[in-house]
Amino acid sequence: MEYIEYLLYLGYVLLIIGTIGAIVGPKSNDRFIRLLNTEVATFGVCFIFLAYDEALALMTLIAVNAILCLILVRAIILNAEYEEETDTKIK
Amino acid sequence: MEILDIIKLIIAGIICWINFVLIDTYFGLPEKPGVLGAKTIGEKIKEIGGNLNGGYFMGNIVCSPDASAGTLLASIMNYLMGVKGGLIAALLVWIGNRLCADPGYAGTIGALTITLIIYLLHPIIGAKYFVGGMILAIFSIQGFEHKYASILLGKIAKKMNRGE
Amino acid sequence: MDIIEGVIGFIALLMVFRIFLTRSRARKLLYLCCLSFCISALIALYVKSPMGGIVAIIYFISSTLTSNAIAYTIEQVKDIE
Amino acid sequence: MEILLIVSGVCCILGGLGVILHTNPINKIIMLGLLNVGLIGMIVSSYYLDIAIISSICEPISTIILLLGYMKYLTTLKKKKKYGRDLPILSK
Repeated sequence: MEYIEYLLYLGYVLLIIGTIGAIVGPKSNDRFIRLLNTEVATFGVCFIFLAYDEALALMTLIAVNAILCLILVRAIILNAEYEEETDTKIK
Repeated sequence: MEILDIIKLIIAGIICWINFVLIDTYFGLPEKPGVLGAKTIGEKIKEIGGNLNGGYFMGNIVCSPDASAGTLLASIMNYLMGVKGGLIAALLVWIGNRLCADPGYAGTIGALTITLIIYLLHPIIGAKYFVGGMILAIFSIQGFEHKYASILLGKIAKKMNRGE
Repeated sequence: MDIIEGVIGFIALLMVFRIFLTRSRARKLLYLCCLSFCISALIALYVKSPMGGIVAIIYFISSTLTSNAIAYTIEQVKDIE
Repeated sequence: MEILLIVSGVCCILGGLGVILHTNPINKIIMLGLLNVGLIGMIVSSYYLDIAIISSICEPISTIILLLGYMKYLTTLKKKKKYGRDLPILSK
């Protein structure tokens, strides 16, 4: 098998595994676990960028992904605190 | 021809093993956990039936680049650039040690020692064999069997008056 | 195939399977450290130029930083769980 | 085929399956590190050395953010459960 085909099929496999795992994975009711499952699909996109020789897009995606993690984790924590406040207020 | 390569690889592995275990033990890695993460690895090793001081040794290797990392990186740079590559590797290992909140004596001295050994031995054993030999040495400690490796490291630490 | 690359590749494959199959969290970190040594040596043997050595050094130091953070978190979380 | 390609491919497949199948978040983060090893190996084997340096510097930043977020999240969950148990006793 050629090098490019090997890389491309690997990217497709990771993309499909990540997407299915984020929907019906084990214990995916928890929001943090669902965020971690979504990371696998991001790596699949990285491999497809690498197979098509898009060097600048690959570098931008890797750098932006670290910032995106910060925003999503912050949103999950704020949501958990907000639900706690509303629960106590209803009681 | 194949037999000669394997013999050279095993001899290089034994030299690397003696180098980094002696330097790490002399600078007091088995005595106490340097960072907080090494403590939990040592207690886990003791839980499966190993020695506590050997567990601290293995935890300190994982959590900061010590003489084992210095030996591997200096032999890589010696293979690629010659003798002056070893000095560059020693500088970069020192920077990495300071990032992980360690004093950083062990890594630097390990890198300088393996540079000297490769310079003395390079007509007989090339620098390429030391890269493979270091992998064999680290496999015998971290990857093969944790219980007996920690007992062996504990005996060496007790003989050199470090620990217990 | 060179014999040194063959030995290093065999050890790396063995380590990957042992990481996947081990249950304990602390012992996974020990196997991950050994795998990081193997990959760093394979990078330097594949790219035969001084730039490959720089890549190997930077990769190894950042991998060590990751292991340090994970081990610290295991120690902190053990009380809460 | 080259030996680096085979090792990186096995790392990617087993890492991707491991992230999905484990259920403890710290185990998932260790497996994410294994997946990142495969990515760096693939980038190096196609000779993009500068992107390999950027990728290996950005890996610990992402991991540290996820670990700190997990500690804060776990503390919030446990505090909520304890607080909810204490409240009826206080109201009586």
